[in-house]
Amino acid sequence: MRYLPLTTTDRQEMLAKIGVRHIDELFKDVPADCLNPDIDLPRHKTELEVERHMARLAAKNVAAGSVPFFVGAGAYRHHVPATVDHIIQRGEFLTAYTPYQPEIAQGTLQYIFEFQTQVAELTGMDVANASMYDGSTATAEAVMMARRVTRRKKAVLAGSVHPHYRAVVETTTQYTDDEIVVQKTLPESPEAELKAAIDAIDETTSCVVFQNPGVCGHVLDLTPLAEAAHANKALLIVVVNEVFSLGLIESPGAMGADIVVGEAQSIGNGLNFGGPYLGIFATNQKYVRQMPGRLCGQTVDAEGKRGFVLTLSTREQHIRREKATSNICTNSGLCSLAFTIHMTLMGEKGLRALAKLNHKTACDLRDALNGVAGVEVVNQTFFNEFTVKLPVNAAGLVEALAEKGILAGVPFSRLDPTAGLENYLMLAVTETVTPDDIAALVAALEETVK
Amino acid sequence: MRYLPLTTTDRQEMLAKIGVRHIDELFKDVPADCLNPDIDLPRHKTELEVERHMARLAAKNVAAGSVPFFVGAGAYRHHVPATVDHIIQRGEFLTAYTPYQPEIAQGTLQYIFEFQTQVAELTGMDVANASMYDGSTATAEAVMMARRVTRRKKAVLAGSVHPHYRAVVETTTQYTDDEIVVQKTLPESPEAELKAAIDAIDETTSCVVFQNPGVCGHVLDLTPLAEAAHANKALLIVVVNEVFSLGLIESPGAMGADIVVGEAQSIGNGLNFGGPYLGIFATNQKYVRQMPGRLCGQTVDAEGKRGFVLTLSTREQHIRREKATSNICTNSGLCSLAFTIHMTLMGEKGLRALAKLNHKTACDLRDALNGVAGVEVVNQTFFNEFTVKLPVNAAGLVEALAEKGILAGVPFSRLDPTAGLENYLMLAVTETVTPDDIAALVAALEETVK
Amino acid sequence: LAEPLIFELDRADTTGVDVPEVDDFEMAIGGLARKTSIGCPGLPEPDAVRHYTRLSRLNYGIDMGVFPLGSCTMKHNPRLNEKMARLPGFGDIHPLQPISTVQGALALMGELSHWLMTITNMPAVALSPKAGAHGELCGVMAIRAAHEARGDGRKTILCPESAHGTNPATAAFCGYDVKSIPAKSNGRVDIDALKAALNETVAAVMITNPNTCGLFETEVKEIADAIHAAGAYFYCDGANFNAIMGKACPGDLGVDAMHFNLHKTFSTPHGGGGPGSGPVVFSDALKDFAPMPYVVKENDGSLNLKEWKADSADTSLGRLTAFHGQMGMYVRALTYMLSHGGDGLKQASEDAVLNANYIKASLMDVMSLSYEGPCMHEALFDDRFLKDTGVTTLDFAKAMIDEGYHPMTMYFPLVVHGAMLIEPTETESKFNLDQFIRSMRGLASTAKAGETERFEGAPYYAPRKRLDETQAARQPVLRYSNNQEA
Amino acid sequence: LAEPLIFELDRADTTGVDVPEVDDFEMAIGGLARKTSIGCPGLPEPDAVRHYTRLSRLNYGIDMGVFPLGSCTMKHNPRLNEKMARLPGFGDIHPLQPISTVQGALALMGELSHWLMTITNMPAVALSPKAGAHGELCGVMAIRAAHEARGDGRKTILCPESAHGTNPATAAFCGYDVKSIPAKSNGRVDIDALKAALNETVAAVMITNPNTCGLFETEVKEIADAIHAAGAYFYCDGANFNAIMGKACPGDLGVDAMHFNLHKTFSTPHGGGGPGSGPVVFSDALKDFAPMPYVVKENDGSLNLKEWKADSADTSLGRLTAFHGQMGMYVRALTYMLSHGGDGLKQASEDAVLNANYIKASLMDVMSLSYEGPCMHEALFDDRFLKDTGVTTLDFAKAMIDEGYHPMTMYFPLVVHGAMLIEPTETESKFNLDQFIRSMRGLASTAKAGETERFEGAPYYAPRKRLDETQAARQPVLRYSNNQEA
Repeated sequence: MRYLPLTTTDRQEMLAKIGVRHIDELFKDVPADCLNPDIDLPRHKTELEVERHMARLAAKNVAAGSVPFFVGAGAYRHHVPATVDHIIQRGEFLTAYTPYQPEIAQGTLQYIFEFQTQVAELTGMDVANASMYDGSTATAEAVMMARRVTRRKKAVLAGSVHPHYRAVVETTTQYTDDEIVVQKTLPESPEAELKAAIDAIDETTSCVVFQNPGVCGHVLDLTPLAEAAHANKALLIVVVNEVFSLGLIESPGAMGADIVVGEAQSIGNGLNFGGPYLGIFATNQKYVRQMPGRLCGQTVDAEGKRGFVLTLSTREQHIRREKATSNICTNSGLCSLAFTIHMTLMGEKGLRALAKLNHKTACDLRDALNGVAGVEVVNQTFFNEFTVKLPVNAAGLVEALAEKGILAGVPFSRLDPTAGLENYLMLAVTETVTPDDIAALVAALEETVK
Repeated sequence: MRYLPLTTTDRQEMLAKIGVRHIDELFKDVPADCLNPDIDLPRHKTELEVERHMARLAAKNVAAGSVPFFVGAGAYRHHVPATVDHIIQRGEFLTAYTPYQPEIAQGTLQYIFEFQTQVAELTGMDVANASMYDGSTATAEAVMMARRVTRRKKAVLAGSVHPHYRAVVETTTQYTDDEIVVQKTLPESPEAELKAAIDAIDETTSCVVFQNPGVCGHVLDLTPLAEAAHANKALLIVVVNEVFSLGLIESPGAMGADIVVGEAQSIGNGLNFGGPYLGIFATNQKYVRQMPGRLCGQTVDAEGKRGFVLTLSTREQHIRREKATSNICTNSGLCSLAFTIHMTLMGEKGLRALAKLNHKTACDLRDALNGVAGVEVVNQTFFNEFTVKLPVNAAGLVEALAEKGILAGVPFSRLDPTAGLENYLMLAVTETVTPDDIAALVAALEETVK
Repeated sequence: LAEPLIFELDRADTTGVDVPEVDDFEMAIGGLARKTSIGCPGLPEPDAVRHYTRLSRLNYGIDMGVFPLGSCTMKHNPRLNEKMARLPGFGDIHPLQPISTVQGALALMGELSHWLMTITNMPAVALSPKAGAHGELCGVMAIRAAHEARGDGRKTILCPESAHGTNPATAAFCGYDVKSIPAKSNGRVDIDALKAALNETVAAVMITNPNTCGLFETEVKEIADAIHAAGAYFYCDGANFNAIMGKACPGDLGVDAMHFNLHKTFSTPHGGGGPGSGPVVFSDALKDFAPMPYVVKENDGSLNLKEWKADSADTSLGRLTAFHGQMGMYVRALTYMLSHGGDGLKQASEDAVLNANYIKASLMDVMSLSYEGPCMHEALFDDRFLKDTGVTTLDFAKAMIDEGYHPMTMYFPLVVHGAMLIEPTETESKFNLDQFIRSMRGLASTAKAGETERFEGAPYYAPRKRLDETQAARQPVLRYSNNQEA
Repeated sequence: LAEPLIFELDRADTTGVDVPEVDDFEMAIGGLARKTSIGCPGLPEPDAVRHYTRLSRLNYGIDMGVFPLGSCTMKHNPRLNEKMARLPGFGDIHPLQPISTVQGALALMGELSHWLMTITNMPAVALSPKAGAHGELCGVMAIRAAHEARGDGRKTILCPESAHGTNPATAAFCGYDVKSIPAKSNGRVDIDALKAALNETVAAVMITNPNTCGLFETEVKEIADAIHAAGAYFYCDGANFNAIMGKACPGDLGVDAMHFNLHKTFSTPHGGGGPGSGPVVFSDALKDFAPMPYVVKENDGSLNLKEWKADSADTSLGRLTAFHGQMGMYVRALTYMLSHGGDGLKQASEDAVLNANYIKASLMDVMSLSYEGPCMHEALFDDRFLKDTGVTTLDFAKAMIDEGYHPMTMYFPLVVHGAMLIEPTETESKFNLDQFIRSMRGLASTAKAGETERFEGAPYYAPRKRLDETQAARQPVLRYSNNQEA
């Protein structure tokens, strides 16, 4: 076995040193009738055989890059510079542990500090943590944090919030004190979604959660919502699950958000069939000690040199145990490294330019779809994704187009089959979508939508 | 431009510091009528655009791994562990220069020392250099070294030597004092090739060059050839261009070689359409100072710690200029690193096992081809490659099989169209060839060879 | 040389990416163009590569040396795993693509599930939890869902003193009171105390086995029987599963739910703090409460994902994450399992245990062993051997850095004083272990000889001297801002 | 800690690869099974990864900092190049596959050729030379072939004193006598001396332009005219082409042959000493003598390789390497060129020259500049400023290591005493240059202040102190053997 360095001789010598004759003497605490069970699993394989096996499985999937591709709804296929993947594979980053020994983990700690700063700047907030599992779990954590801050229980989840995120919030809080009010998604009436959220806020509300751009792609000014929340001493939680939008659209912080959470996979990370992804979590200074997750802070070493450490760990489970802020233990370290490298390559200048190109491509797609009979673009506003209403069931159409080698987007019913929105389809683009891709989609739609 | 850090402001400040107003003032030594010519080349492209362009070109080639593959004749498709490619891409190896500053190049120098040892051990020789461009240029250098050692001019190139190598030797020595005698390849008579080589040695011979396994795959005992050479005070140069064979077949050193050269691409390196490859060069201690190429030697630092440096550079052109041993300046550093990592993973045990598997697969292929009417395996001995005689032109057959998605081997006429050996085809296998691949080849041959 | 922060490089106006020029056009963003600045500098590619390459060189990883971090299983991370995870058919597929276009991905999830169920002898597995703690949450939620489905409102969970902090945190998160069970002098759960605490208000017992002292819970079957007899469930923290792969099945030991850490046991990289992956196996009693989504086989043989509750009778605990979990880690873990095979996994556990016992046997005369008898894959020492030397466990650990090693786990588990938990894993050779043992013996004798200087200021040979954690926490500086001094 | 050699790890009986078992079978190797041992240890993968990772950390590369190695153009190596070279359609194709299955590869070679010919304004290019020196060999062979085709037996090649050592070595290799041409006090070729030396025995003049003093040969066109008037050819060493991309075409300057170093000018990695790649462009006068193979377009539009002489009238100089040259480097170089575009290549040269002149302007008051006037992409200093300090050029260079830099090129070119040739390249930012300048100024003033300690023992902060090269050469130890002491 190529990963097991001990030889038979080594094992014998070591057993002798230990003073036992057989390895199973070291397992004598295992109940005898449970030791060495019969387990029916294949024997070890060569690297070549494993590669073949995995390649066969991989070949049964349609890689996004191999077809015209318009799938989004919370995960986006952006171009990631080759540099990013190169650096995150350096053994010093890849095979390091959580930086609990800061003297030999300054690499990890400094990039986390840079990451926290980048996320705070992007979202327009004071501070950010070292990352969360993903956008959906970050949203659930934000709701619970709002309860701790406000000492109120009722959280309003607007219709603009991704249905999967709503489901995760509901699941995660089902045994906590939180009460979750879920509002209806209205693909054609974003203003009504906003109004419903405003109307639901009262003096028992801990927070209102609004996604922007919304799940159907609408972009709204959330200032009125922030005002309504703050008037009731509730918090506004803004969800962003396409972080590229922050390069074009005003930041949630500037609109009055108290907590910004979201999915930052878009920057630096691939699609990976849904994970690992990168949750972000940002808030304002006054709430820092209620924030879940790891935090890196600046300090000095014994010689006065600047250095970084994990800090405020008194909030965390390994210190506080049952009194911890959250049970979260890990962050998405390597994904946040990919983010910070990609973001460092782009900078404000590159991100703004790419965000503009994304939006332009989406406008081109909208214009092209407006020419297809039966397809109605419902959005007045959007970033790089919008919703169309179809005369047919969207899921069936997507399946039909997949057979033609086009991945045409996400039917709303895939996110929530119970919403009665079967004829709505969300289409996303990024800088990777070409005019040829759009033309292929239009042609296929014209054939299929009759 | 993502690779150019200077901004317009930087440039202005720097010009001011220099004391000129325009960049072209720094180019004032260029004849005015030649400065800033019109050059019709496309403008810069984004990373995404470049990737698309290159991917389109790549897609016009048939990757070896995507089809049943039997092509060899000097380059072999072995499985290279993922670890190898990971490590050679570490910036400290990839972006380093030739280790002329040994204090900050011990990484490169130590692996070269390990490489030199591995090559010496494999070939059965005393010492090896830090690598050459490839097997063919190493062969030419060996011939010239034999002239320096023996002060004789006549080199005999046996029929077993790869025709491309013979061509490179002839080209390289056309303006030197060497006289090259090229012998005829006899696919069906390896013993006659050997005898012709022995017979050609006389007291004017500097060296006899023999490839083993020969270009047609035959494996011979070279002891009689060594004896004949040494009896005439000539050197025996053995060419090995499938280094995996050294895991199964007795080493050239043990058969009496004075110089062993060859192509070591097989270990650690991909096919790469022929380059970069890895020339090896090994000889015995007494000839060390006549050896071309870089050498790494062990020494100590000012504190007495072991360290490594490039040494014996008084043979080289940057010191000796027109009196240098060779005009060779570079070696194949990164390819030799890939070799040494792969070899370190295999070790004697792994290489022997893989070599055995290669030979077994070749025996399986031979057995399968023996069942195809019209196809005649001519080899009695071989390692992982042998020659078949066909009733038709081999080049045409290969082209026909390529259309069926099978890359069936190398027609001898591809190596030398003048040899009159159009009906001979060389087929190679490695551990990557499966029984299914062999069955597909047999089926296609049965259809095609009528 | 100190590496500056990216924000200190005066690069606000540059970028390291090229973007095609976009002419102005009529935007459809409702007049909400971003007016506030995005204070993120862009570094040209050469500078960015250097910055992160230099940062990386301030880190220590498994690739650099022995990383004997008890309870964390820092084993070799094969590069083949990384290569496979990057195949476009895995890395470049979207979680919401049509199911017909991701059949290979679902098949992979099915294969991984098969391996995990088989090696534990458990009938069900939930892949989607994103990390170990998330897996615990999943397991305890399933337990609560199971009780509630019976209308049983049990309110207490029992945990041993030696438990990982996440165990009580998770129990509390699910609305349970946490009650601590003491350990016996042999480092195991006090089964009498446990039995005494078990009653009809106890929902579950959370036990780590092998436990955090590196010991197998000898009486685990009796414990399981007692738990079940009380109508409670047995949650097993699988953080230490690396000791028993192929040697013992949790399913045979009476476990109802157990999470894996794919990044501990199955060689996916820790990545400096994630991403992890925490699948959970369930017993028959709990399997109907597993979270969605999961892979199901349709009648036509195709694979599908169950993403929503079928009806109101569906007892699934719900959705724990937006998509299907850590696919990238599934690929790596399955690659690892296929590489090892059933035989290799068993050998890995044996070697992990052998290595730990070898270290224990080689150090027990100079360090103070906490418990007698064979250990599993980690050896627990405490600080009695440092008594009166003036050297603390922390000092000792930092001195290990100067020897070229990552420190072992310190001050955990809490049940012994000044704990030092050493887990070599099976991927260390005897050569490496012998070197490590020599270093540790040298340090121990230096400490006993009163040469405290080597410890107090340690590490001496690291990118930084000891860092002031108190200052960091008292006045937190959590981000760069222009007006701070560098 | 010293990293042991793999041979010192006592691992002869292990392996880091898994191989399927092969039952015994009847072998067909004529009884020549290897009986002698293969003294190569096999390391299990975890140990192998660590060994090479640790070795890498003893190295300095461009990714770590400024690498101002004059005459070697150590510019940023983009990772995109590496990624493209690894596409299976490039990395996994065999040189002898049927031509119909490698049309994309031939098209790539055609595109690269187009870029190289266009940016030089030369009508032909040979891609196959494996490195710069191999390219020189190709160029000088073509020159000799051209003379011989006319029956002209010229026997002399002229080189300036400042030439790279490979120039005279190559000329001698092709059977020429080498005659050296002196330099003028302004660092250029003495054109009068050149003209005096030119006669009907001179086959060619080899000149590096920009030359190895970092200066453009102002009178290059007059030189070319004189060469051609004498019936000789003008070989230009293109090692310094990075200074003039898009700014001047060798074809316009009268050059007959010039090699590129793809690993200097076009960003393919140096890799610690290769592989390089040295394509050669030719003038009309020489193009019929170019080596094989080369890409030709068939009448049906498909691409083909000309691999053998068509007939006895074919004047090609022959085959220089077994296959088609350094395909892997072609991919990287073309990727780089497409990324930059014609505009970016020109900008790169301008920035390279700007950076060098900025260093020159910033250091000329504290170091001794060898020649007045603007330099091209590298600035040449000599050791006059160190006179009477007791510090040598070598000491100064080694002290740069302690400042975090790779030393510049030393003692080359030979035309000045104690040469220090500094080439920053265009991929250094002003920020980096300013830091570098501060360091260099600090070192210069320290040297002048007589603080020799900082220099004599330098480097202090490197993996090794200064190494004894004399011992290495006197009793060469070129390989490990069991009986040597470690």
